[in-house]
Amino acid sequence: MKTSCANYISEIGRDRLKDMLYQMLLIRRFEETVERLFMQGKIHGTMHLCIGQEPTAVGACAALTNEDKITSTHRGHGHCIAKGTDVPRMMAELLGKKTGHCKGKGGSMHIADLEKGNLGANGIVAGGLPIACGAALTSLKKQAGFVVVCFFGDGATNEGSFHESLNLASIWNLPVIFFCENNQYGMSGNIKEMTKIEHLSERASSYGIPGEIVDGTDVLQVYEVTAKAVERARNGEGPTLIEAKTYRWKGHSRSDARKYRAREEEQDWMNNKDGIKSFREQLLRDRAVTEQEVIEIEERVKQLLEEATEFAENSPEPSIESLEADVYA
Amino acid sequence: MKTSCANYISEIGRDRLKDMLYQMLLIRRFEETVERLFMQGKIHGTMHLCIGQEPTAVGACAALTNEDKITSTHRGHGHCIAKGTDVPRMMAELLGKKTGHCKGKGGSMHIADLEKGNLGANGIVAGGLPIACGAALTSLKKQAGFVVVCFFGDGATNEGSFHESLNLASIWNLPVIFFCENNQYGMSGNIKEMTKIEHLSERASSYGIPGEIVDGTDVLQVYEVTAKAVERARNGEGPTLIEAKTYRWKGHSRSDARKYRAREEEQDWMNNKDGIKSFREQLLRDRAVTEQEVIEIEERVKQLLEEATEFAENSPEPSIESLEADVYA
Amino acid sequence: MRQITYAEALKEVMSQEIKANENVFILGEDIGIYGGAFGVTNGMESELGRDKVLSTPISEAAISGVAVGAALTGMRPILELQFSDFITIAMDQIVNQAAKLRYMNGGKGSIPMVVRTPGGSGAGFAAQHSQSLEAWMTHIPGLKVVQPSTPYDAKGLFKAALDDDNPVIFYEHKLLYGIRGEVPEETYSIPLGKADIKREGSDVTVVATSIMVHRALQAADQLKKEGISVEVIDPRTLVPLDIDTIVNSVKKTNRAVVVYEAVQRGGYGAEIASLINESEAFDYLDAPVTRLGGKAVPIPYNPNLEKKAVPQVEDIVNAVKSTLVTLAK
Amino acid sequence: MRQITYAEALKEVMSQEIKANENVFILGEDIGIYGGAFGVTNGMESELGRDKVLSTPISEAAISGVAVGAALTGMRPILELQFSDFITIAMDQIVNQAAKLRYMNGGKGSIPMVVRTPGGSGAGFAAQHSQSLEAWMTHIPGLKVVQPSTPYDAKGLFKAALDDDNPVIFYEHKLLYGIRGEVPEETYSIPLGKADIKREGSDVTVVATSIMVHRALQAADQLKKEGISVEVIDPRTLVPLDIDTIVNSVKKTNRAVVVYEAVQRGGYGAEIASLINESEAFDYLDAPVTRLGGKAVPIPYNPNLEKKAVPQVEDIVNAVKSTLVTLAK
Ligand SMILES: Cc1ncc(C[n+]2csc(CCOP(=O)(O)OP(=O)(O)O)c2C)c(N)n1
Ligand SMILES: Cc1ncc(C[n+]2csc(CCOP(=O)(O)OP(=O)(O)O)c2C)c(N)n1
Ligand SMILES: [Mg+2]
Ligand SMILES: [Mg+2]
Repeated sequence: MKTSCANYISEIGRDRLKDMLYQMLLIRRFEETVERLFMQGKIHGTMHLCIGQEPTAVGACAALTNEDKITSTHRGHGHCIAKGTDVPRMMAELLGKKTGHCKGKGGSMHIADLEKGNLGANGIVAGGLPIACGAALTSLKKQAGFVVVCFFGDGATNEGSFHESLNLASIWNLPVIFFCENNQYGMSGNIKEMTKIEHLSERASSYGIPGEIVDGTDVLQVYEVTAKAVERARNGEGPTLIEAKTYRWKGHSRSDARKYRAREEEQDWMNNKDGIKSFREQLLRDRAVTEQEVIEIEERVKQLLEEATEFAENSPEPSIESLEADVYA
Repeated sequence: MKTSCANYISEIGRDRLKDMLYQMLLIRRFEETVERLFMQGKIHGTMHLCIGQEPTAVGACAALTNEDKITSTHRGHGHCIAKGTDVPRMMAELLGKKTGHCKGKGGSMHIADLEKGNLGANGIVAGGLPIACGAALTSLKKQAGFVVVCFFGDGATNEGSFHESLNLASIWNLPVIFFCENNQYGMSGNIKEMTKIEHLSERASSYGIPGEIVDGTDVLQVYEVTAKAVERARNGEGPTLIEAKTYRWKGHSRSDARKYRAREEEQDWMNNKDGIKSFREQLLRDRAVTEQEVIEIEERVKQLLEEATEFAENSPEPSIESLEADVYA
Repeated sequence: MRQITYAEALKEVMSQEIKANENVFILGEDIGIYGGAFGVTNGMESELGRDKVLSTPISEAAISGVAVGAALTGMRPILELQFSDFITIAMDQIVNQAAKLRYMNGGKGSIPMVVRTPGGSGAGFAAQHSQSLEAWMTHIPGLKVVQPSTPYDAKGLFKAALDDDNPVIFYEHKLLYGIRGEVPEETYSIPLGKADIKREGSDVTVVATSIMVHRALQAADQLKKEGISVEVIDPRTLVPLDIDTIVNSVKKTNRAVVVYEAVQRGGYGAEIASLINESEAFDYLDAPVTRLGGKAVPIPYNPNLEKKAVPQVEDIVNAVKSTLVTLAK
Repeated sequence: MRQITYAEALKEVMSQEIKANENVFILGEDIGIYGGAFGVTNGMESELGRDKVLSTPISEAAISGVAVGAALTGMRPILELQFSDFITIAMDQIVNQAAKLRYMNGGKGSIPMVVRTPGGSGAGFAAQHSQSLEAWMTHIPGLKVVQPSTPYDAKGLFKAALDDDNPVIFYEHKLLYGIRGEVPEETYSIPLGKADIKREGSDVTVVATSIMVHRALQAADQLKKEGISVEVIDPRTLVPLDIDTIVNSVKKTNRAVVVYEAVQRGGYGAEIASLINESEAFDYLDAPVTRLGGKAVPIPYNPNLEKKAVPQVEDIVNAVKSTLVTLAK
């Protein structure tokens, strides 16, 4: 059973609930657009779509203020959008344009938006964990009060950086939330074969910190658990490890035949565990939104993505001179 | 209370018990000799003495056959001796001589003796853990039946390699025993400040493997727990993490003023938790050895070390030509 | 003769060797049913079994150390590191352990392992997935470094690398996996340390590595139309380096251009250029040896910028022309 | 002026900067009450507090990433890596993250951090604690690389490094910590990218780095007695490199010897030699530029072998003489 949103209507308000739906839809349609542009040859390189994982990005970031920070992953479009990054400039970045968030130099795996507190996606699995700890240390040192949500996948939990970072965060009581999006697979490795434990959150005990499990398809549950961890962090009680059970509907990247998993499993998640569908139904059932509002939301999303695509496609390429700018050694 | 050795007399025999005493004494006197030679300027570089930790080396290696393997650490003289490495050639190595186990090229931090199953000390904290896993993999692949005991310190448990290795060993069911000599400190860092958990063995749960705690000053307890882990490993039941609580009596290395710990703490360990003293007393009490035999053991140790020192001091330096030998690229 | 791709040549020789020698196996991330990030191991798991094709967790430090430990105890592992950029996580095991153990042991034991890893830019993967870091490896005594440019060379050099009793770092190139060429079905060995003159010429020597061999050959075609005769030498292995073949060529042509994709600053091209200058060819030089390497920038995402970051055919053409107009001393 | 040691100069400038700028702090292993492996931070913890002097667990990957994350969010961290060999464990964060983030972000944000780490042989620490790996860092766009040779330079270059908004790798040398020299009490800055002519001369230019500066000066003393006048240039920073000062000197002397402790093969000396050869100095050369670097061996333990592995005073004397007898073209 999904968390009921009835309580939330009073607690966080209708508008924010609607906004969560809007953001999840925006992420999904963004990814669909990206996939299409990729197929059309307008985006090159690679891409890692987060369709199916919208609730983790949106639920976790809903618990944050603009001053709070995140570190993201190679599968980071959802995190970006949920943290408020400007979508047309994201799209421009994916098209490698000068108007992109990174002037076309970063691309999908390296979108960052420091003003919005997005310290960056990362092409290195588990590369963001130590960086998140460093940002959290800044928060303590400057008594800045911000917390850091550090996203990573299930596969990342077997990297040494995961271990070192959680230990360090624990002894220094860093205001960081380690948010594991357990979508069950690395590139192809089933996490059940890559570790011998039932839940990755159990690893929290190695560091004397709390570990939580949430249904990653339930945006309100994600929000609630993250909000609690954020509170702990802000109160100086240190880090939390959150494991959200989720699924990526698409392949790992463009070139993935998905031979390592069954189509039935995919169908089950897509048909029965679609976090957007269920949230929309809840909102309607609990009268948090009307059918009409849902249609309007869909429309807003569609328009924004049309704008974004147009902006991106019409934006100029970076100048060749820019190649050697922005590097100082 | 120490494990009584009464049972052991029948189980493993008087001779082996005596041999354990002999080996522990040999290690201690070896280290004392090394320290003296160092002060005399006959050994250069650095050295990490394991005085106080003799029972872990001897107890663990007593559970192994000659075919079994170990990986060791920068504090590895005890492991070497316990695994049967020729002592005069060890001493020669510390003096950088041609007759040393590594022809004078390795030194204290790099003694290895492949014939005896000692895959090598390691100057890199936690550097030996992945290597131990690799050796254990060989055992499986060749169905060779040997197990690997991988020694490391408390400080090493915060390295990423620790995490990655334990995870890998667990999912592959590798016949490896991760043996943590928790002597409470890294170079200076108190492990209580460097982790937030009470016992390092708790980390086993992150990998779904058993974790054991033993009194590292009780050689029989170390033997017993290691033997059980060895049996599991040989039976294909995979790795075990053993944490032995122990103490290094000396500083980290030659240049350590030990400002990070109290003299009372040191005195307590030296006076009340000397694993050699207590084992000798037990053996005498349980009539496993006679006073006379103890004196003979002391004498044998003394003689061997005199021989070893003489051998080492009189051995030739490696030739300058040997500088570029033994490297193939 | 039949033509196959560079990737197929690699798969073929690996499969042949795994079948021929029970000590050979391959480990790496996603090399099983997924077939590896670039499809090189496609089908190997189902043909050879999971015993020979080990898919690992995302744990570069541990898996590289597993290769070291397995090699030290009698296996001949092949390690696939998914992108050569990830060697940053495996450096301790490769540099401090694999490269040095045999020397530190005074020559005892051997470490027969091959690390296969794709380098290079041009696929739109941006800064963390496009580096050419082979120069790092050439700087480490004990490591052999191979960079095949053709399917034929890939197969033959791989066999030699695997037969070597020392660690070999085998740099493949993402953009070369798909190129086709004649490759015998049976195994054959191309000795490490033998350069190949890919094209004979008389006016200038171009020493090029990996994908730059192909660009140099294209440049030579263009230059031929302008009456300039270019000799293209592919060292094939950087360590050991066949400097004699290069020096002899330069003595004939009196001019040399060294072309490499890696960042020019501190790259191996500087070593090659220095060796030419230090050799008897110095007196034959009619112009300074020219280096043409990558720009000192992280590889950018935008495809135009990405191209400009590393030498292209026209850059080679221009470099050759510039060296020809330099006045003789 | 007062004389202090290289280590004292570093401690002084760090303490001054920490007091002057609330964003500056230092982190590293055993840098607290222990004072660091080489005593550089001796007394800093008690003077400045644990808030400014953070002793970390043995977790090189995490602590380097903490520096990156802290720098990215407004701090100016100093990271002490205990031995430069351990950079092998920190490479992802230094190379893939610190060096590239700013560029990947399209220029936004900055990473003002200094990694201080001791390199070099001569202390008897053997193969895993004696490497000189600065060449690796010079090859990475985005990293500045500093190698001070005197107490005066150490203090002034450190200040410049810390004031820089980009990551700087600051290579100290174990054998230099104890050397004394005149150092002003107040802080001062020596700009990165300015070589220092440590001794003027007219017959040959010796470019030497780190401890080799001192050996070159001794060699110059000896050679003077034989009537040979040597100019000794200390680049002080490898990136940026003051090639102009070197080229001007070579134009005057017509001969150059580049001396460095790192393994000659693939070392930065090849870069310096290549830059000289590619410059207008080429036409002034009366002999090929000579490189004199370390042998292609891991650093052995035996002190005689250890000395032979890297250039000593007499090797420099011989190299200078050889270059002088080479016939002019
Ligand atoms: C250090 C490193 N190793 C391997 C890779 C290649 N790689 C990219 S994503 C990925 C799978 C990551 O799995 P997970 O952490 O679960 O994230 P997900 O893709 O499922 O979101 C791998 C192996 C990488 N980018 N970095
Ligand atoms: C990767 C690495 N980091 C740091 C060091 C420096 N160092 C050598 S021993 C040591 C302490 C190790 O502590 P522990 O693992 O508890 O072993 P102990 O010395 O107590 O036996 C440190 C920090 C090292 N050798 N390797
Ligand atoms: Mg995953
Ligand atoms: Mg310890």
